[in-house]
Amino acid sequence: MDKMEGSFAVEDMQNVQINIGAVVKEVEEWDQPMGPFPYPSIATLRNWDFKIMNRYKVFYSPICDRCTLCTYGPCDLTGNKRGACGIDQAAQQGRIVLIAVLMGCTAHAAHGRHLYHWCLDKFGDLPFKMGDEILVDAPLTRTIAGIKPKTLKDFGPVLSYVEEQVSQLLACTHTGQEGNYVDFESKALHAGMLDSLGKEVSDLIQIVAYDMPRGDEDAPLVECGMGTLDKNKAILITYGHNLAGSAEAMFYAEDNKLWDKVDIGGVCCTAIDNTRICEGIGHPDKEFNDKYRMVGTKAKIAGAIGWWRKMVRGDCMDCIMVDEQCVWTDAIVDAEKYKIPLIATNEKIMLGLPDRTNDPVDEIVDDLVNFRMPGVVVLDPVKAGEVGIKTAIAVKPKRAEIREADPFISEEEFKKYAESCTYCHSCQFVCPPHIKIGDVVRAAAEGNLEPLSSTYEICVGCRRCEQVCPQEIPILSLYAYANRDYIRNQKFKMRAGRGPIKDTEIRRVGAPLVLGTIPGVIAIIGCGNYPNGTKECYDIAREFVDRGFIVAATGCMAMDMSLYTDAEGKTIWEQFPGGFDGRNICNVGSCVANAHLHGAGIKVATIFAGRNERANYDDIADYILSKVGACGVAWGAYSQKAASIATGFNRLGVPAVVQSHSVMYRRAFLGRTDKKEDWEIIDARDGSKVYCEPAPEHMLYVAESVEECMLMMAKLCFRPSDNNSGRMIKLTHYCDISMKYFGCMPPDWPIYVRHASDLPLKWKEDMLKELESKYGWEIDWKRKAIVSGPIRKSDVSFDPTNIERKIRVKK
Amino acid sequence: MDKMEGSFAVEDMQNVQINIGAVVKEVEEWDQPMGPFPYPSIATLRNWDFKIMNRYKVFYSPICDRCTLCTYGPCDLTGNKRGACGIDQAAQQGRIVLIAVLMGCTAHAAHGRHLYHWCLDKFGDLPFKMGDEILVDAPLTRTIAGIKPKTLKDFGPVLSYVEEQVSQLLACTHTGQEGNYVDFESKALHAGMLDSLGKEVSDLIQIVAYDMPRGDEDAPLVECGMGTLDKNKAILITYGHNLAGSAEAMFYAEDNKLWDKVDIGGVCCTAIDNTRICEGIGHPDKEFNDKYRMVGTKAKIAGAIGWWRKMVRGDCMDCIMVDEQCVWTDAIVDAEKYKIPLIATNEKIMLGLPDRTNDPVDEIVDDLVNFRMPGVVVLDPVKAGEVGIKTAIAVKPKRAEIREADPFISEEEFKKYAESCTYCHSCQFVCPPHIKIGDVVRAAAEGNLEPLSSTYEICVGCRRCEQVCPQEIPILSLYAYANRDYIRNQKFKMRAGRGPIKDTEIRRVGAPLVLGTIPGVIAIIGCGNYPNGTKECYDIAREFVDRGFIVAATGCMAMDMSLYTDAEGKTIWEQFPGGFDGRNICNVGSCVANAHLHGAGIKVATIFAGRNERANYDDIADYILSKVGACGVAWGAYSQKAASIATGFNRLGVPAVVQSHSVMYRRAFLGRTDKKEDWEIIDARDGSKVYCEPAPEHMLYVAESVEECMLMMAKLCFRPSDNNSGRMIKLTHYCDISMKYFGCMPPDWPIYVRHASDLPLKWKEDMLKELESKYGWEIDWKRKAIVSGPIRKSDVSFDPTNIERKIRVKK
Amino acid sequence: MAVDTTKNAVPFEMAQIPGPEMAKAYNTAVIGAIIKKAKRPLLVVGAELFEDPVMFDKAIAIGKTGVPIAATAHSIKGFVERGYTENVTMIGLHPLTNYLRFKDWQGLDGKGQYDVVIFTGIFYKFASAMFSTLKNFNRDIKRVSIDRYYHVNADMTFGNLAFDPEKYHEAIDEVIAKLAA
Amino acid sequence: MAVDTTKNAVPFEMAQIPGPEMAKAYNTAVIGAIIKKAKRPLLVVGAELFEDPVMFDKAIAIGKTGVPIAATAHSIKGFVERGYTENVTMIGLHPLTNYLRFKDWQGLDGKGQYDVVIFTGIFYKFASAMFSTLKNFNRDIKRVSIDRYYHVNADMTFGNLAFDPEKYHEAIDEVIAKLAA
Repeated sequence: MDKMEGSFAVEDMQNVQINIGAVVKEVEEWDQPMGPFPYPSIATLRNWDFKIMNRYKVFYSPICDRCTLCTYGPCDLTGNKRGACGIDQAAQQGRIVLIAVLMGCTAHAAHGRHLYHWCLDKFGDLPFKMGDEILVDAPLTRTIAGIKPKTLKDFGPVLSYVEEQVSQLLACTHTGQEGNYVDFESKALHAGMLDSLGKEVSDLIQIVAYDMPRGDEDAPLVECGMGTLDKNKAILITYGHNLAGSAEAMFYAEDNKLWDKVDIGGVCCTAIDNTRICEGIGHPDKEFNDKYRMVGTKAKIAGAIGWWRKMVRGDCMDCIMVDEQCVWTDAIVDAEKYKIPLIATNEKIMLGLPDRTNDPVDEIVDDLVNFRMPGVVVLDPVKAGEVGIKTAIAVKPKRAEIREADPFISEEEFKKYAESCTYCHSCQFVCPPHIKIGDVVRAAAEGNLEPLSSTYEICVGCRRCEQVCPQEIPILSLYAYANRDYIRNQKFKMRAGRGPIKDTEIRRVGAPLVLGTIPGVIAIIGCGNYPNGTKECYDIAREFVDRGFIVAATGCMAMDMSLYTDAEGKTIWEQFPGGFDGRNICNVGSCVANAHLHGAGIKVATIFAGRNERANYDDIADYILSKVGACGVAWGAYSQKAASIATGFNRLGVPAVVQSHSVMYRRAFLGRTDKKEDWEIIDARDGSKVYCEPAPEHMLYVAESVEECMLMMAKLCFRPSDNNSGRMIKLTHYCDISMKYFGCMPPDWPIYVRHASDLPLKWKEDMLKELESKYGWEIDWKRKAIVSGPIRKSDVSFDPTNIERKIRVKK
Repeated sequence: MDKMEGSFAVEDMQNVQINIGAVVKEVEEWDQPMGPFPYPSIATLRNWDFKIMNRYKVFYSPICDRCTLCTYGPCDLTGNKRGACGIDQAAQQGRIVLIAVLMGCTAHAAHGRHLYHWCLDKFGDLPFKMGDEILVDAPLTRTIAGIKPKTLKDFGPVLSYVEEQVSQLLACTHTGQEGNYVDFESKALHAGMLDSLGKEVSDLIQIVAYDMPRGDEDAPLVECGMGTLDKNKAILITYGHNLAGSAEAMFYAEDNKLWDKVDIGGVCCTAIDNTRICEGIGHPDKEFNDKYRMVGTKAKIAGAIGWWRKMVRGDCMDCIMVDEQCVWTDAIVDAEKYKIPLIATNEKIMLGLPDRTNDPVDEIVDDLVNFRMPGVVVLDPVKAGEVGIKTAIAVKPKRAEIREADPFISEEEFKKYAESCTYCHSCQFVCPPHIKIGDVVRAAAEGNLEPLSSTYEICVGCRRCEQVCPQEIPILSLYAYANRDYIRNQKFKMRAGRGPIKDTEIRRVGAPLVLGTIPGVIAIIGCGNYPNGTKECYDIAREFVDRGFIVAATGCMAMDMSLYTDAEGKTIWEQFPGGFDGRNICNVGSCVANAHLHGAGIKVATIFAGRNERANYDDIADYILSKVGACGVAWGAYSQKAASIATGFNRLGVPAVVQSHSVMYRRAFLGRTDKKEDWEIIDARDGSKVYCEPAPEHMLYVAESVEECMLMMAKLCFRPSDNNSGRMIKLTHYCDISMKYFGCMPPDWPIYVRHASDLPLKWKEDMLKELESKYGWEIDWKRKAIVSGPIRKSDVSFDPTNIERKIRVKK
Repeated sequence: MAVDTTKNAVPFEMAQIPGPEMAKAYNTAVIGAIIKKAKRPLLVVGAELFEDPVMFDKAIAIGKTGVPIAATAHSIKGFVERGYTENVTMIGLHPLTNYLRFKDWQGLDGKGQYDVVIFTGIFYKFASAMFSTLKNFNRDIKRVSIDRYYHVNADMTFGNLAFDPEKYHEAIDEVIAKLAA
Repeated sequence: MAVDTTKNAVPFEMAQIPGPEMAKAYNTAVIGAIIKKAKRPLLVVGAELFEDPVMFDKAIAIGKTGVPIAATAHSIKGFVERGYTENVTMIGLHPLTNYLRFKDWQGLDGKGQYDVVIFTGIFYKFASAMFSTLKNFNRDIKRVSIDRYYHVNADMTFGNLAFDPEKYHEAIDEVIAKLAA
């Protein structure tokens, strides 16, 4: 449906004005009939959710055994007890999961809603065009809402839909509403899907409004790292996820030719989005386009959220603009302590600061520069941008005058603090990545700074150690002192976020992906935290891109993996091309951009396989689950957004692997290979039921070590649709990773063997022997063929599905 | 603004259809100009919130010292520690409060949204008319949205606004968003306001669609109590808050003349709403109107939520329909155990049951009646209603055949269980109202059932005692056994919910309320739980209605107070008339109907004082805070909805008193009378600042005993606008309640004295003496006048406000 | 022999487990000594005293040792009836705690903030929450419970004596003796 | 003299306070006895063994007493390198716990569900959460930690020995001795 809005007068009606809500014309460009489930409600896709959960058991690890949500509480739910409202432990965990997923979902959707209002204010309604190479241009919107947006305003009803559903879902967490964990999880899956939709809308709006790259595999390489911030200039740090204010700061710097006086460094996703501005196919507003072409490349990526407190202690900023999401809430405490004026630019984060939105810029700047208040709220992005730049430039000399403004400690202080450690281990008791802080500090006292250097990246800057230290040692400041040179030299290149996957790329990789000859898509999403997430992001990416997988990154992990280079000094972005293809690594964009990875899955179904995506979510998800070997990883995700992201991937049939501390999310989806009946799949050709190998085996999996993570990801790329060559390639990587890191073959490799040609060439002989001797399979040694043994036989035309209505010939 | 929707064809445009979004005409009926704040966003009313919080300090009682919301956690926030994200204990408590208020807000708004869709489906769009006596017909909608709805569809954008804001607010609870408790509370106040709006919309929609009473002080008296359910018929219990399915069951019974075979009893707010159906001024659909006139009086009110498990054990039902909100989640466990088929009729509560919405009625009934499944989901209200009635009637004889279906235990079982008690006190350790269960059971074993009777109403049926009993004594079943006769005879009358307050009533009480000669409005809202909430609801109501206050009740407390009679056997509803006036008690309706109490406050400002309410929230709230002596009480509220309700009252300037266990809400707003500067109020006449007495002293207050509650409510009705006569009346009640229950005068009575004519006549002499001797005031004994001493002097034309823009003459 | 008030130190309402910092149970000698050496102690009593009226007399005995009493809810009535209102102030527990949490409050007598507060006879959940407020927001005040329950959010408390009224009364008497000594 | 493994029984990560039911710390004799008398014990070891490789040898020593070993993460490598794979199975801790929580699982050897699981060398938070899963959803299995941390969600655990490796090793040796006896 194609919509336009406007208004016209009607002569005969007095005192009447007609607002045209929507001019609806039958659209020639989209001949897809409406699918079964436009704008699905809570119960609409429940059957699909139940299919997922029948196979992938809902697994809970309660972090708190009590419920404290209503006034009957606290109720002890340990074991099989029920709360006063009747809720049991499983349902309570599901309820907490639903709340968390909704928190994540609204973080994204509310971000999109803010951009929607702001971009319409700033630019007016703009045509929604993704360029000639992206005709399937809003895959989640099409699949879920059943509409094909033509202008930015068309996303309005999509956001309203998300908001209405969120309200319905949050209501369900009220005491005395939903009471069964399976329905809580179905609702969480619904919220996860809404999250993916909200992300897509958010990113598409900003791509169009700010002319960001539209699927550009050659998006520019931009500067990344604390060392890229030029301390000869004033440094304005823009921190958060919503570029509105930050972009205005950039435009102000550009308009007033201030780039020689100020550096703008981004932290967290705002960093990524800053560096995407005006690098696309051209903005519809020609003046805007001419003025700001490639302005994004002038912004620097200061770093991921895990580095925030390191930047503060590393004296990397003169002024802070915060927007929304993922902003450590003690930023204002540090801002005050170190005399770094802070400007809050979004209603979501106001930190108790005075709202100065309606005051003149210069008055605000004057108050900030003279430290009359540690920070202000300025909700108008244009004004905030100007205040930010002016304050940064004006405060820099003032800060230099004041010793306390410099968070670096002196050598004497360093020694004094290090020596004051009593080795009480209070710090180590609370350190998330379990750094042996006592030993590290003791070494420092003895003049050995190496431990402070080698654990610097591992430290997540949570500040728990400092808080519990009875000697009040500013441990993060010890770290900053010992890593001064590293901070100064942390200069790397990262590829700017490219945006959606192009239709042409999908055409190229569709068949190899479904058949398995490209062994999988590795989606690296979210943030990389402890233990050792930063470095391990790089290790994971490198492992899989080297092996010919398609590797796609978004968000903080894309930044984190930029901090490492090969022998030639090249970052991973310089080592490999940026396409959506095997042996490529692409940076899709900020966290909201990871919707394009959902989109890529949908596009395989629609572009390669010719499925109708329109309002046809479960069919598409079923296709992806059965045929698209993709696996997400969030190697150190900390937030509720990560919960909603993973849940959104799961509903679409994409499994995800997360790190140990992700047990805090409480819920996983794990398969049971000992239950044959769980793995029954329908053959869409005739409706017959086939017991399949568990491919993929799990939907949401916590790995204990990066080695286990890599092995599991390789395994979770198996799909029933793999042809023999594809399965052989996947098995090769699976076994190879196991040999490399585990020293042995994985014990379950035989269950993935359907035919001798599935076997990796290099182990084929040995494997056949083992299948015969250890597993009792019948082998025809003459033909090197398997006669009997596999769970199912290899069948190239097997058309796996989990949805009855996909059966083509009814039995 | 007046809106209509439709569509027409345009000849010259091929293949085009124009949908008219909104035909906007200037509306003659509403000449109010648009106020300053239509559809306020998060930051819009922040200044007002800060004014409230500067006077009424945000007070937290953490129930859990830890945060477990992100993967850095658990973080210990005890004392002055911060979490890994930087959050401190106060902000974390504010965050939990915001989440709770949003849970409550969405419970109401999502209810309204469901009714909106359903009523438009069932009835089509209907004119929104509240009758001739209610011209200010949607006061919260007008005040917040700035619109004047003309049809049900006009509430669509209002709901969308609530949903958009909810999404923004929930996003703020994400880790790394808002970080200051004051802003969390400002957001919670915003959510509380949205809650009030959602409630208004919900109730107005159902009033119009189901033709409920529109401000009818003579609304019918309906039957209330477990004993009203006729055990000679099949008993269908409809349980929850949303009448959609339940109403259809009633219509089905009416259409098929089945009332002699089935009794429909409601639990919780659905009970109240059932009994309001078709008792209004007439439904616009004449056929519907003729058919179902007064059908509401045929439904029975089984009881409040606190009675649910007592009803189950009391064998009060053959079939259960649950809808949404406040439905104990183990209802399905009991349903299965006691063979009571359960039909879930709303997406919000599906309990893991099979969705049978698309199956034929008779197949569903057959499965239920033969206990093939304990329950089903039927989301079509019409079908659900038919299934409910048919199942109840058909299952009744089947249930009679099966012994286990009867939850009553036998005399032998009773004795055996009672005697098995080892007096270990495990039960008493977990009993919310601290019933000495061990003693009660021991007495029962000795043949004395009196303790089981006298504590029956106090028991909240939480079932904790049974769960921890090592002897597995079914304590609730002992209660049911011992109270068989009481259950059978629990038959009372309650007044059906009357809906909004009429303009004429406001005209009558406006002046006396503002001047204080009607000493206040006592709003009894929510549910009455432990300790001893049920009986104390009645005590509170009775105390204040006897004293000439306006008493208004909604929700479960209205039901609970119906369970007591005076010496003549009359319930409170039969003792007093149902108007909104002194010495009246009105039942406004179900929980969503308590929006009409906000509405009454707004209407005093607009009808009596002539203020413009349109998009003018803070002005109206300021008026109410300064001039309308009203106080809410939720004497045993358990839910997040109660949190949002109270918060919504608070933002509008109405204080509330809650019970001890409401400390679980974690947050209160408490004034400090030792801080003179907190009580500075502007005189709108000239902008001068006046130190006032603390009136009202608190905004949200936890009382330890019902005696304290009553004293505090009397005190919280003081307002700066009281004239001498009004202040004297209020002081009389305040001191009188104190003498009655505390045995002495309240120590702070002097701070409310501005002039000798403020003094209660009966103590005037003594009080003057005490003011002189104890407080050092100067008294002119000849004139019996106060010369000096009071905080401020009495001034009849004082025009108190807290908002600068209300100053009429700038100094 | 002294009553052992340190036993059964688990929260009276089982699920009241706030976090890492939880009260320790002490015997009457230690608790008595802490109150005795307080510069500005305040005894806070609630409406549960009506359920065990002898406790009014014991509270009065404590009052007579010089410890001022805040009578919350309507408990003032019990003192009025016994003719003891010397150093007893009627005040709600909620506003009282609100005053206590601010360092600048000058006390019921205007002479300064308190250093030790002693709770007894207050509805368990309410008292526990008020202790939590002080535990988190004003750590200068020592929180002592001499109620019959283990009070998790106190600094110092008895274990649960709720099911042995005699022993509980005896324990209180020991505290009084210590104060009076 | 036996190592006192009951001291310092507070959660290793301070804020891990799940609720009313928390582990008790036991000495090595009791823990050894519980494992020894188990019908179907399972030792679960994780990747932290690589940080203290001697623990592989001790795990093998336990394995040799007949207790089968689940090697989670990539810890199997340590066993392979030491040539001991007799009764060691490579499996992720997450799927292992998922199997353990179902009463109908037949074990790694197909012979039936386990009755005692013993954790060591697993990232604290992960192990704690998996104990929580079993604590809440399969209470038939006894949860024993012989790791160097107090494990709040276990049934039986050591107190914190994390900062005294020698004492910890000694404690493990005592458990082994008890098993081998």
